[in-house]
Amino acid sequence: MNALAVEGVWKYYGDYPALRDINLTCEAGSCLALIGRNGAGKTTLLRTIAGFSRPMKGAIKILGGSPRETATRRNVGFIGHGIAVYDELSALENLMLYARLYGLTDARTKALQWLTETGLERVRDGLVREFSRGMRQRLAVARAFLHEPSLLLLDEPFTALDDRAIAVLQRLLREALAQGRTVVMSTHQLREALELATHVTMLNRGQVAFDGPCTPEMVADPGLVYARYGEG
Amino acid sequence: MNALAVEGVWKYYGDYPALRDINLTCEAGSCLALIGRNGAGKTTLLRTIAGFSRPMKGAIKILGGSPRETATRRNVGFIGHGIAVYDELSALENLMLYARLYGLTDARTKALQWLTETGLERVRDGLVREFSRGMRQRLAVARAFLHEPSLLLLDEPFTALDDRAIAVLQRLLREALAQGRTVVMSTHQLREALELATHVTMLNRGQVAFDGPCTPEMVADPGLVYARYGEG
Amino acid sequence: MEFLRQVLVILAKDVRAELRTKEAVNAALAFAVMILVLFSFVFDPDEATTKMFAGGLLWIVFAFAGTLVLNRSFAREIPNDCLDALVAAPIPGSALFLGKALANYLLVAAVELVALPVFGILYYVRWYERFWQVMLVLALGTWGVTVIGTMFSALTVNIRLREVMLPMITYPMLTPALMGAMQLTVDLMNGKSIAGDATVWLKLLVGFDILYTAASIILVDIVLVG
Amino acid sequence: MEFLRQVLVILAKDVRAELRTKEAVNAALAFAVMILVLFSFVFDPDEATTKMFAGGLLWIVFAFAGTLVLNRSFAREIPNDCLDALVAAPIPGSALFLGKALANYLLVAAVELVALPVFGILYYVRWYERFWQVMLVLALGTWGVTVIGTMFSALTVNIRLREVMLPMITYPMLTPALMGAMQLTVDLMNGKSIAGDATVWLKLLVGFDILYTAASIILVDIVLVG
Amino acid sequence: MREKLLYALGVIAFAILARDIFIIAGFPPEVAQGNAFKIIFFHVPSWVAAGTALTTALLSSILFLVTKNFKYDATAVAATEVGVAFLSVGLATGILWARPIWGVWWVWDARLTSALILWLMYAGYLMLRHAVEEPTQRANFAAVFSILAFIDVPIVYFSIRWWRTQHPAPVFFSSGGSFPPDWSAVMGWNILAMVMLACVLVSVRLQQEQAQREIDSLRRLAHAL
Ligand code: HEM
Ligand SMILES: Nc1ncnc2c1ncn2[C@@H]1O[C@H](COP(=O)(O)OP(=O)(O)OP(=O)(O)O)[C@@H](O)[C@H]1O
Ligand SMILES: Nc1ncnc2c1ncn2[C@@H]1O[C@H](COP(=O)(O)OP(=O)(O)OP(=O)(O)O)[C@@H](O)[C@H]1O
Ligand SMILES: [Mg+2]
Ligand SMILES: [Mg+2]
Repeated sequence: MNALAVEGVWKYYGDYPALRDINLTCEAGSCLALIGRNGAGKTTLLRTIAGFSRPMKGAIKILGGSPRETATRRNVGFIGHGIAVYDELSALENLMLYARLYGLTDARTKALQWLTETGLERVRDGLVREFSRGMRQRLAVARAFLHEPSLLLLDEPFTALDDRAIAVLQRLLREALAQGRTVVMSTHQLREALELATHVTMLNRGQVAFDGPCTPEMVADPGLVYARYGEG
Repeated sequence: MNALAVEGVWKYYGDYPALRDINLTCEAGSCLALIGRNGAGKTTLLRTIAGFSRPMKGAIKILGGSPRETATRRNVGFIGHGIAVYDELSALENLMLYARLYGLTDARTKALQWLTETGLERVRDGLVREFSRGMRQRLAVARAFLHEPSLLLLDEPFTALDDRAIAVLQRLLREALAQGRTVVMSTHQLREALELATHVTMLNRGQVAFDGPCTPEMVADPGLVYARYGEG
Repeated sequence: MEFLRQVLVILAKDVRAELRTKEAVNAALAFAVMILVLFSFVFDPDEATTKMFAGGLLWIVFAFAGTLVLNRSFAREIPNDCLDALVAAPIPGSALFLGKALANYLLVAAVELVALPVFGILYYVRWYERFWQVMLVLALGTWGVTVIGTMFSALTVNIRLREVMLPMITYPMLTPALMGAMQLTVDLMNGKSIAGDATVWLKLLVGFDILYTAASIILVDIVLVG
Repeated sequence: MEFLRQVLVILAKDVRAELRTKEAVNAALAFAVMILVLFSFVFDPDEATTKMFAGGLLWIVFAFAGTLVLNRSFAREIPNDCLDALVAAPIPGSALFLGKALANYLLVAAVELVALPVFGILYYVRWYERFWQVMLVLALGTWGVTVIGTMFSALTVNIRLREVMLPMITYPMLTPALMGAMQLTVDLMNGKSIAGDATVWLKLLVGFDILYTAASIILVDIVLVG
Repeated sequence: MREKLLYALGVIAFAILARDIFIIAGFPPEVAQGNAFKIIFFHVPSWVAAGTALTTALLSSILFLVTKNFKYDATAVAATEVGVAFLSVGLATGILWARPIWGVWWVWDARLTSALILWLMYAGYLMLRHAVEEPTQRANFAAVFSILAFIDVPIVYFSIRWWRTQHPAPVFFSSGGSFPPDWSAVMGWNILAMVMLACVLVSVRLQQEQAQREIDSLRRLAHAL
């Protein structure tokens, strides 16, 4: 069974087709790098997969279920452009809140564990309002991993992270993949992403322009896919 | 005369010293890459230089004047974490608004010119609310360059930009430097930044940990400064 | 059980975020006093006629203070896209809705309970004479205001038209509940018990609350995921 | 000249941004109409006593509805850190302030002008009999509300509890202006011209406007850049 | 040295107040109001003290904006806090008096209402300070607000002259006064004592504020190391 299957998905904003007949599949344990120029439709696709908006046509299956089923949602972790943590709560409170929402039994332990993983244990009682941009992004990472989802949907997860935090995130992703969990991420930091990716999908104006395994060639020259399959 | 001089600047958030005795100078025509781990104080420093908050101690001189003088402000361009454009206005309206605020005589021409430079002419009448993240960042770049400032303060300007937009921004910066304008930028995308930088300053917990010219060594291995002068 | 726990988690989060600073209550109190002062310029609270509608006045104050709280309810989720995370979490929309509605209820009720004695002193109203009946009307009326306010706060948070739609729909829809509450309160504060004709208003209020609560719980899932 | 141009740029931007969504204006309007309707149920608008305070009521409604518009004035600059760009632009704080104040003035005045006929109908008030005098009072009173509201919107834009703090500190300071406007309006709507004793109130209103406009223009730079 | 002086002033103020209480207790009950009228000997002085404190606050706020010296910011807070305290006393004594005389706790006349608004406004000042974290910003905002708020002070003072009020007409500084001279003397002493008390309180708060500032900067230094 595929961890993720996107079947003929169309999505319009008003008249503008942001996604045009997208077909994708991801096996469990694979890492899909979703690339494409600004405005290609990466964010739209990820948000549609996560179930924040319904596709106009087509269907999305996550672990065999629809994105909006409770069972599915429990198994999905999402990082979007916004970091989805509360400015008025501390880092620890934020994580504990989400742990409780996901019904984890040991909310506090889990929260502390992920604060340590992401290097935020020093500021765990600091309000998020006082965090720098990178610290916020780290917290968003912690939030997405907290409930150990089997599908991770990450929209530009490396943004604002320093080299060390990028290394940590890469390690976390590698561990997740090794455990058979699935990762779909969009990014413009190709170098960091292609190191992990098993598959690459390139969108171009809402259409799939390239879809295939990630080859060593691509890792060596991250610009390759754009050069070869981009609009030029 | 230095384009920018930061003299013994301290800045506290409550008890926490976000900047400790920062000393910096930039000659006209140089490009300073401000690097440092998450929470090092890059954003704080840039905002203090831009005059959004006053330093607790120390002084800042921009082109010989204080940051809050009108003459100085006319010569400074800033890109922050927020993009500082209005969601409810179109790209063109936003740029024209800023052109008028800066008293440019040919607001519309200038605005159109910069939309073309940043590859947004196709969506010039689209509301910013409908833009993808990268398109917003492009617009922020256009906004900052619009009035041809002689000092550019850029906080992670490469964020969310695709490879082509990064190339454009690099070209724009190179042109600006060639015209004798000065650039100070913070970033975690060291590769992109170091290609341009003439100087590198590394902050570590609010202190200057390294300050020197950008050597070919560094460009070849962007991790070098961290490895050599970082806390380990 | 699970459902209840989820409701409580949301409730606790909202109340905590709001009360992070204790000044919220102080500010609400000062605010209520200020409105009462403003009204005193309009009608002379000394006069007997004022007593006839002081109860109505009270509900206007509540509606206004309530709007302040309710406007923030889902708007609070906007800045960092927190709503996404809530919608993505494995909890039913109804739990989210009830949690938020209850949090709003607590906050609005707190403001009201503080404002009530102040109102009594400044407008010479013996509101405590029929204490439990007043509390009943307060509880019912406030729930009506809260449930509608919360629902529309949710309805309009996604679409850009947030603050357009919210008031345009909410306020007219609130009118029956507010009317009922006003009529009852005026009667109670003029020493009449809820009896006879007045029970119609009470029934209206109860019916309103039940109807809109049920409708909201059923519809909220559609509202939250476009 | 340059200054005037800058004021106009800000003014145009704010009005345009607001009219794209009509968030605040619609809210204000709906709120104003709801309160007027509710009140018309509470007291009998036929009665002579009602006429005595209808003018005062009107100003309460204006003040509340105005707050909804004013609340958004500087808050609009928050989402994308737009305030940074305005503060960084080479325009004086006073131009920014005046531009925003004028934009708010237009919006609030628009809401009031729509609410006024509604009020007239619901309360059987012949507000149009002394049309120009009513307009004068409206213009002066609204400017008072706007200038203070805008100033405090700037003051509270970055602080916690903005929504609660703003009305809390605005209304007390507004009271003299509101009082004056209320008195004059009540008189006018009861068929009395502004003459004799009433000119004192007019003077109060004018003095208030001038005083606070001047104070705000002098002080706003400190508020915006600290 | 300064502290000793302060304590001395405080003790003197209390001594005067104690003496006056003793004297006032000896005054015969007034014809119309009975013993209740005696509260005026505390009512009026507390308003005078509040006015003094708030004027100090205004002046130090202006000085702060001009000099950007945080010493003046500290003075402004201290004075406002004390001012609010005396405003509260003024309101409380007024209410206590009103109850037996008018039969109700509160009436809506210009004097009482404007005094209540004044109180709300300065309470707002204190809350505004709490809500702003950045010290420079806090001081700036507070100073601006203080200047805008002070405009209400003269309105309170003149309200009984401008409008017909239930509140008793002015007795002092006006021609229609009918206060016996020995009562006036006692009143004068009481006013002096209250103002002295206000000064002492402001100084104490100011010292606290400065100590706090020093502790803060020490702590900051510790954090910076
Ligand atoms: C809460 C209620 C009250 C408030 C807020 C209040 C306020 C004030 C204020 C601000 C002053 C001093 C300003 C000035 O000297 O003009 C004052 C003075 C005075 N108050 Fe009150 N008052 C209240 C209640 C009363 C009551 C109930 C009475 C007596 C029935 C009273 C009698 C006086 C008198 C005789 C003065 C001295 C007037 C003068 O010499 O100017 N007050 N009050
Ligand atoms: N408003 C604030 N209140 C309190 N502390 C703050 C505030 N803003 C920033 N800080 C703290 O100041 C330090 C520096 O923050 P700053 O945003 O300058 O870091 P940065 O170098 O830009 O980091 P990043 O690379 O993550 O953007 C951080 O430790 C942060 O926690
Ligand atoms: N709310 C919206 N209304 C209208 N059009 C929209 C909206 N959101 C996105 N779009 C349009 O849909 C297209 C795809 O946007 P999307 O955000 O998915 O791009 P993206 O691939 O994530 O780009 P980026 O790399 O810049 O983040 C863009 O052309 C954008 O203008
Ligand atoms: Mg995107
Ligand atoms: Mg930063």
